[in-house]
Amino acid sequence: MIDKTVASAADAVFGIEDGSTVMIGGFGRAGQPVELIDALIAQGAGDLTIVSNNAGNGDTGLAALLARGRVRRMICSFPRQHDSWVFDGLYRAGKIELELVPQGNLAERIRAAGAGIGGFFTPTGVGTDLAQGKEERVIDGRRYILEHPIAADVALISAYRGDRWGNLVYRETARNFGPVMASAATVTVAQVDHVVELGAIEPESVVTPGIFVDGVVAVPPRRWVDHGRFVGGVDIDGEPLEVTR
Amino acid sequence: MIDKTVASAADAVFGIEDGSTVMIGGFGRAGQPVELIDALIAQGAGDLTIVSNNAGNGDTGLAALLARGRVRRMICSFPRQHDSWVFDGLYRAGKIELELVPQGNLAERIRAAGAGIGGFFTPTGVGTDLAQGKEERVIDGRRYILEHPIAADVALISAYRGDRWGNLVYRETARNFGPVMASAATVTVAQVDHVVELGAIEPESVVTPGIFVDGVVAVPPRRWVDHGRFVGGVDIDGEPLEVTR
Amino acid sequence: MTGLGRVELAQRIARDIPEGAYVNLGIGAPTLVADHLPDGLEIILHTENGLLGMGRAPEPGAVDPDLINAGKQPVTALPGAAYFHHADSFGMMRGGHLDVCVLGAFQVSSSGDLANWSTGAPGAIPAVGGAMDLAIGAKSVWVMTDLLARDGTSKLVSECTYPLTGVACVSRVYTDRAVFDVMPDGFRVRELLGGATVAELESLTALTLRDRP
Amino acid sequence: MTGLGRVELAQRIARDIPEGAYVNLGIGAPTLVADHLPDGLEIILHTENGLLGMGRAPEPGAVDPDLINAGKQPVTALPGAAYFHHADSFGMMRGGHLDVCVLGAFQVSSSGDLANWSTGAPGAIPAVGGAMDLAIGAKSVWVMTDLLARDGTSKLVSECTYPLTGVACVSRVYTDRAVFDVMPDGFRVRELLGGATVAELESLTALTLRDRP
Repeated sequence: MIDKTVASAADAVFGIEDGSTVMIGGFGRAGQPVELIDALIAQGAGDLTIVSNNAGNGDTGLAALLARGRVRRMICSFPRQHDSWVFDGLYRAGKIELELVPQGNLAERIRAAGAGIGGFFTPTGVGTDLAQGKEERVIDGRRYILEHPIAADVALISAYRGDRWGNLVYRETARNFGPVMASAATVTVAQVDHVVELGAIEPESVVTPGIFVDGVVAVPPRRWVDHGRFVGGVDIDGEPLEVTR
Repeated sequence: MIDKTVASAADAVFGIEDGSTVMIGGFGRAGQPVELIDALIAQGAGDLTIVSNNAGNGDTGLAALLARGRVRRMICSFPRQHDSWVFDGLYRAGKIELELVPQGNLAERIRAAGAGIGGFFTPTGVGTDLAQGKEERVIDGRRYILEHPIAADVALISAYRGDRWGNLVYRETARNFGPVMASAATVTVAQVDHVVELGAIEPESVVTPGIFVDGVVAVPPRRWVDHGRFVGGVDIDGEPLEVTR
Repeated sequence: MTGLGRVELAQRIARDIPEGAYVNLGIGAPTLVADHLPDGLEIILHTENGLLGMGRAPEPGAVDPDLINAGKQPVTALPGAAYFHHADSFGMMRGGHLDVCVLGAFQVSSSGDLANWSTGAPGAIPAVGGAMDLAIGAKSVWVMTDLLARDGTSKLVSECTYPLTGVACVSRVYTDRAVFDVMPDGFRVRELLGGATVAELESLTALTLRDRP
Repeated sequence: MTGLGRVELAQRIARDIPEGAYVNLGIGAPTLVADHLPDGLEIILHTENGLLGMGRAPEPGAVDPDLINAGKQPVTALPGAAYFHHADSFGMMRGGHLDVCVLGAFQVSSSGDLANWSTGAPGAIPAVGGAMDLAIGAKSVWVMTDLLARDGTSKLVSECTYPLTGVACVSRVYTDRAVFDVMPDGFRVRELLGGATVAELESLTALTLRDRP
């Protein structure tokens, strides 16, 4: 029997090595696999390259990983958010490298890695500073630059439901980078709100087929807080969230 | 109010002009938009370039369009099937041009057109006759060839359910080329088994968002026959299909 | 002459969006346009983080942490909405499927170049997000901005001095003083707002402006 | 020496597929492997036309026209199955996510080149389908074939004379007489079948074969 469920987030991130490239799903807080990141922090791997749209919010999740000095390099599109003070400090102090990639090129480069594409011509970024050093070509009268795939050793993502074959569905805009990251990493681990029976996810509605997923970890019901302050919200079953602090 | 539903297949194909490039969904008979093709035959446009995985089955659908001499050029991956005698005859008689594309490159080239990618490096076909004349490049030690997008004036596809915004879901392996073709054509028309109320398709499960769709036509319940012979099957509601001939 | 306020400008832009349009409102000020779309018209909003059919902000008690817009603010989804992943979402943009996107700007050049992602200031944290994808992605790229920056300089320029977001991509600029079309030979005044005159605009921008046809 | 029959060969191949493997069986003879996978082991079958978790052929009364395999034969879907579109399906292949694919062959060269899509005969209708994608797409590309073509010539060759499907892509060849691994220095006999000897195989193929280690 195939069983990709993993007992704990700690077990799921056990094998991540120093120097790894780790993709972390999420757009802001939506879809950020906080429990897996916490487990990675506890696990201790360092000298990491992190691929994620943002560079952490507040002092938790990815920001906490950054604060521990575990990250050598960030590949992301938007590290500057109102609550990204951890990254800001490291960057200004010269303690972290940054590869800035337009968001759509980031998503497409990750998809390319997952789909075996060696490179692609994109119109995004043409004529800008972010095209410096990149090959440019005019195709059918339009200017494009050549971008290359971004692959990873590990992807840590967050989904809504998963089964023991690793099939995943997401919830609303928390889907974001999860599906492409799952396809682009040697090992993909998904934290999910619910592990369900095989067959409970409608085959027509599977978003990430299990072929892309190596581990599925159930995590406790989520809370939505901002710097420790409850900012509203309902949980995945529609119940109001409790104030946690 | 946005209403993309169209009263008839004839109305849906009304504007197709001589010389157009028309994508036709389907893999074999699954997902082939037979009623739209019939309407195209009746409509009369000729000198067409057809993009479709196969080159018609039996004497109906795409095969009937070919038989009428309406197609100048086929772009497909697999024109040779046991029941593709119409294409066979035209090809051997030199009456139709063929661009043969490996199936995955075909799908990816169509996707590229829909996603604004100017070209991409693929490992499929490297070192084969189908790579002749194509740019080759070694990237990270692997050989790739450069492929370019395939766009169309019109895509004719078949889906299961559609709503008035053009959102579509498909059924099983009849999904095949529908979603990528919908994205790659100036005008996309989908025939559907059922038009449903807006909101009846779960937003998490939409496969083709309405942004890619211009017309939705309801067609009568389908039959599954092979050269006029009933070969089994159930309809979309699980009822046994009647013998139609 | 008194310029239009942000809300009035958002209302003005909203009037130019036809029913059935697929529209992305970026982040920041342009998102105000959503609140002024005409009632009863169906206009479908796209947000880069994977949603078509975005609705208004939720009631305070109904905030859903998984349902946000590009600015990471809570939103809702309309009946007929669809979710998709990031590669699909940006494929929609890059593939030219959006009818309109509305963006902010530091500068717009007379050839339609846009600068809106970086002031190039040393020490600033660079961040681009979806700006470059949006700039090249929609059929019509509109800019919503004050005509003048806080230091009084014109945001309409002959050539951008800030780092570019996209080249020759802007087709129209909605400012507090006037609406401009970007034509092959430069800016053309489309509509005067708040009592401005073409002469005043030329004085403020130091540009030669074509007037309405 | 008597070669294995098709069914026995399919059984032999099926024994080498481990539980949990993602496997594509192409079209034609390799699809027989599906019928001989060990009961009780979960092996997930991929079909290029958009399905993971393909099951066996349906009962005659339960044929579903929308649910077919790459050979356009009716199939079923298992609990845990997933449907996806063609670009995603071939992304799975090209991206190296399939563990094994099993293909037929006209010829396999000692460097692992595969020829299985065209005999190059004048007047034949060219058709490639997913053959080239599969050839380069799986972690392990296995070939299932008779050792000899109908005209008695060897399908194992030093260099393919038929048009190539893929270059240096085959890792193992299951024939009716023996199983061969494709090594950096050519074919190595992995297992003799049906009473064959290495000397006989060398005679039939006109190749120098490395024996089992």
